[in-house]
Amino acid sequence: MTQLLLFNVFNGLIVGAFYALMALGLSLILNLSGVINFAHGGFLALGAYIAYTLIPYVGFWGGLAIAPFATAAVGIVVEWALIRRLYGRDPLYSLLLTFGLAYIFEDVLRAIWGAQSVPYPIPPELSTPLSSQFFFLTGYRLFMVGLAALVVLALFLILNRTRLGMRIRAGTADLETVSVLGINVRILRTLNFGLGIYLAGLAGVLAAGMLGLQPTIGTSLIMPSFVAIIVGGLGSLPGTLLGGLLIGLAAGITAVFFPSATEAVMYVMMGLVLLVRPRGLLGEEGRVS
Amino acid sequence: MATRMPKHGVNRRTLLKAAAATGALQVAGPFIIAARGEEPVKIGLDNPLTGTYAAVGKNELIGCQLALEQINAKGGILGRQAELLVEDSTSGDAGTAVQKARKLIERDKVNFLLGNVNSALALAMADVSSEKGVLHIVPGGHTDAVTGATCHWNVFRVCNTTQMEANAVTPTLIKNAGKKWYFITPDYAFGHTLQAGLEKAGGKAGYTKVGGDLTPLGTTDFSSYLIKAQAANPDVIIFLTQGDDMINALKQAVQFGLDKRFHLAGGQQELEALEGLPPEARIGTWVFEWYWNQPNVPHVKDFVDAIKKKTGRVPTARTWFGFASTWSCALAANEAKSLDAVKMAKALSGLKLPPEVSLMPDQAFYRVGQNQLIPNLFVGQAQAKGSAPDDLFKVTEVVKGTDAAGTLEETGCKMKWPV
Amino acid sequence: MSLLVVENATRRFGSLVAVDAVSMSVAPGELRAIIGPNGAGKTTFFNLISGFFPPTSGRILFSGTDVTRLSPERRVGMGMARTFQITEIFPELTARENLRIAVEVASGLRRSPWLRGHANAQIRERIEVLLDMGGLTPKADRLVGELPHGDQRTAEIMMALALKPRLLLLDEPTAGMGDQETHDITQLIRKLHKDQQLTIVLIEHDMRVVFHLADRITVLAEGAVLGEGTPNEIARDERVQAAYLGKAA
Amino acid sequence: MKRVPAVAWTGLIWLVLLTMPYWMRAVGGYTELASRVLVLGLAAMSLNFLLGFTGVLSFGHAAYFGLGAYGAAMTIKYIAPSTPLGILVGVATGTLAAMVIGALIARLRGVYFAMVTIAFGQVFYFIAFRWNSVTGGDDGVTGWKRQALDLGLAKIDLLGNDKAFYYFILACFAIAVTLMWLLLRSPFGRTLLAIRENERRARFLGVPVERHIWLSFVISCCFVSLAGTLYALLNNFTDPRALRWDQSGNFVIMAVLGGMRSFWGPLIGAAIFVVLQDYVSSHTENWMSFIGLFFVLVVLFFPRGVLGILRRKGMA
Repeated sequence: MTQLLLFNVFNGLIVGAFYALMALGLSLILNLSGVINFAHGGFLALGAYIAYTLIPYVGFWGGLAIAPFATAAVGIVVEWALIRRLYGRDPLYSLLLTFGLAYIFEDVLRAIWGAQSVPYPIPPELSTPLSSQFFFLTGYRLFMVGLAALVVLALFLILNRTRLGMRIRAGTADLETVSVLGINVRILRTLNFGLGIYLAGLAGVLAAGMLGLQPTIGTSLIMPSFVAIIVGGLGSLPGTLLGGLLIGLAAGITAVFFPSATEAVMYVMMGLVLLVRPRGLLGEEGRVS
Repeated sequence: MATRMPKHGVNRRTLLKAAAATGALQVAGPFIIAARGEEPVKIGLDNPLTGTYAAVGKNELIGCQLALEQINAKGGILGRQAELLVEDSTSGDAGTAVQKARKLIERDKVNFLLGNVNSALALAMADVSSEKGVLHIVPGGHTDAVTGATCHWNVFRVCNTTQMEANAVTPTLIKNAGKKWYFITPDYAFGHTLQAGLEKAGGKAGYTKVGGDLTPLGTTDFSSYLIKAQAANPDVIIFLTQGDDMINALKQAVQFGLDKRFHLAGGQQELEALEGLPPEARIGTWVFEWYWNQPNVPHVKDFVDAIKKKTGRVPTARTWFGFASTWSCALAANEAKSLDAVKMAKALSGLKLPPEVSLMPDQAFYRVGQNQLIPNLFVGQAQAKGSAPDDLFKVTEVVKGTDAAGTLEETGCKMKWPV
Repeated sequence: MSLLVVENATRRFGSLVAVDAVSMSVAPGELRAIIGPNGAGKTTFFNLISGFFPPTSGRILFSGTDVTRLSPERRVGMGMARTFQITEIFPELTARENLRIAVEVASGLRRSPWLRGHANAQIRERIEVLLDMGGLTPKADRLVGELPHGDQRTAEIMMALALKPRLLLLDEPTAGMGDQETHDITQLIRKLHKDQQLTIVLIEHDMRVVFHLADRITVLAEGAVLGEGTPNEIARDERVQAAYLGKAA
Repeated sequence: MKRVPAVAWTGLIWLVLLTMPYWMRAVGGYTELASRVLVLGLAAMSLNFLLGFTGVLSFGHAAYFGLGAYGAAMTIKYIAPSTPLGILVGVATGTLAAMVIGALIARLRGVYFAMVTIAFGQVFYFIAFRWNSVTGGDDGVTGWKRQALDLGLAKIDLLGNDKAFYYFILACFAIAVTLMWLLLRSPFGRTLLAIRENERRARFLGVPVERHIWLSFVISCCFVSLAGTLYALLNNFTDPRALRWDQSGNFVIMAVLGGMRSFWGPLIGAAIFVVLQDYVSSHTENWMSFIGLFFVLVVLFFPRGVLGILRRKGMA
């Protein structure tokens, strides 16, 4: 039982790290551009498929390095060609647009790579358990958590230490002032979108090593990411990170006692948070309305 | 080709056509057919092409298409050309599946209805087809009820019941893997009945159930179930999950090194799933409902070659389901010398599939009183590499369907024919 | 007894103190103007009175009742109505529809799923009276968002009046207006004050308007009260002149 | 001056709806398609009560649609084989859930409201999907059928007779739509309009905005769950897909496509969407790309919807 609990706590953290990666990307875009990106799951799958295609030529590590950037590039094109036109309009429209994009993504991925799951190799040095006592601690799982942590750390460093990051943060807080200061908001939003999609692509590459890679791989991850953002608080990236980890953990622990409620528990958390603190755990006041 | 749906992709013309006035083309449809003179015999396929079951649905479609070409090359159905109308039922949306079934029956006036991979949708479609009295063949929906408790005179099924699969695999499972079983069962009708079937068959062979978990359909992370399974210390962990769930579960079990400590095995296994697994996870004892590598069985090689020519890949059990279903339509009509559904159903009931359709050592037949096809079942081991690149399964025993099918009473089917 | 009493109202935003222990009391029938340089906290103060947000500390009494924590809609129900610096109307509806909504809500019909003929007639009559008072009758069927700025502002005031308020709060009623429009609005306010004995508190930048209309003036600077008195007293107050009028001049 | 055409349009719409089963076949349709247009049209119009006439975007209406469907299906299967009872229980279930969820979210606005409605919608999806022993899980609720309507004097066969069932749906549709129309023309409806137009003004006219948004949400969900019950009856089946978020998205696109600001717009949008989907998905397996592309095109080029465009040109 202890082992089970221990494992599930660890497992919850892994899952939470995934949610957080996805949710951070979503949150970046939502905060600066006011767009809920329904196509995020599609970008995730795209990242995984790009890596899958590249691996025979550049190896697992090459795929891991290149695919997220390639995904981000596609994201930037999409933003530039479509989403940009909807800034400043009712959020309804960007919602519907990305919703439509999600449909297109799923279909195009299926047309290119087929509906069937494809085998996605991970390096043998990562694919074995570390010890037979803690057999669930595979190298790959530890690697995933480590990398996710590293990336999140890097993200926060970028946001806090670089010029681009500070502009993104400033833009999130007060877009008008930023544009008055002579910063090109359009380019800022495009780059920010690319950054968000990079995270989605990375999450995809990592997910494919653990899950079967097929066109709908992203759909099961997008809703938890929404919940992570709501629980953590709109407008707060640390909140999103916290929200992701929390719901991952909660789901992990619930899996021990009441497996069929694994998903339900995060929605219950969301309900409680909304009841007690409508703006989310670390959300800013006034963002809600 | 007489198939309504283009086989692949979107070319620009299709795009323009579809974007153009929707009504106009629909109006035009019937007139074109009428102008050609004699109306073709229509077979409507209402099966998933998108979503979870898209891959297997597509394979069934390919089998249907091949059968259709052969049927037309051999003179069609009752001397008329046969036409396949394809509708995407989606993988789980009953609303769409039912709507498409009604569309095929009511508007397109199909003579035969085929589908569905998803058992629940197959049942929903069976309601429609029996209400309208259209001959309906279910290629690949496994839940026992289709030819069991809710059987209909007009509904036939090609793939096996879960009980048949369980009966076929159990002796080998106990011989290879041992008697202490732990179940990882997907939480929907298929999983429930497959587990019940295995428990029933295992009970006769003296198995012990040391535990089990119902996993929600679409579970991505099986680790918490696996950790419980290993704690129960079984001889064998039985995976009854299918498709992507199967891939996720096995992939993770092997990553955890459980394959080195326990046997990993199960009931139904499909080539589609083995192809999606990394080589090291292609392990365990399973039952296949049809397998392409049957060197000594006549006609199989022709079939495999024909499919390879179409798709570049070997046929799977799904391809064969589609193939046999479509051929069954032609056989029923030609046998009954009529397109009347009751006459055709009577003709099909008890009919033996000819060797070039049956494609297995013993000729498969539709059992009277249940409308269930009784074929051979292929029990064996999954393998990382075989004689050929697509040879991922080693058949160790071919089980006779009659041995696996149980008695008619056991199926619970009480067939009522229209008076 | 005073209609409106504010006691030591303070509002902080983080470390910024926008309104700092302001007290004020307004007598029934009085027209009070609040003036002060930009950033003096005038609008924040208005928001505290009307319930847009609650004060960090202090109390607000309206006709003897403590309304400090009440929602804006409850305060409206007690007879407080306000307009905004940037006109808040229903731009995609006609002037008549704008007023109809206000009148119906004021008549307690906001949740009513039906309207009887008798009530309907009364409502129509009231709408016509208000349209006429604001001089909007000829434009009543045009979308209010398409009307000139002055008419939009008038419509907003008329909607506030439809509520039959005991206290009317006007936030810079002449902001962004030309001379003629400013004059018209000023006349309208004057008329409301004189003819209907309506208690009005207004924020205004235009000193001509303030000195023309106000019974008393409160001067805010940096969130605190700098002075209060009749227009004459304020005009002579040296501190006010130094801090505000001097700068303005 | 616009009054006459408006009446004419309404008359035309009713005429089309009343005669639809008789010419559907001639234009390549089928009765089931007509019924589907009506049911989804009702759902889109109900959504638009909230979206178009209160200005609040819910992206989770499929949840209440699905609850209606499950309520009806499970009542007929387990409690009593009665179509009207199924409808009543279905509507009550959806409405009750909306009352609870609505109370939690009425304070939220804009994108945030949309996001929370999606997430809450998924709660019900997961309940339906995972709580196998009660809801049948992914297999859905099968093994029941809509029942004949017993009017005392006569029994109407809704099951075997497509047309009879169509007119049954039309009757429910007519009642619901008339109620919505009356509500929107009442002082209450104008209060909602006020919230859509300018929430701040509405509040400072003394409107308790949250309570009205809650009311509008509940009313909208009540009608959408009615549509859900009819949907279940139409299929003689219900499954978790009926309450998943992509269904919600479809309702929204129907409303936008037809024109959110007009009463009948969503029905037109539903008709176009249903027919288009039916047509495209029969002609290419890549229909999802077309539907997705369709979303993109509508958003970029027809944000005001079909009726919005017609109105601009002074035709309606």
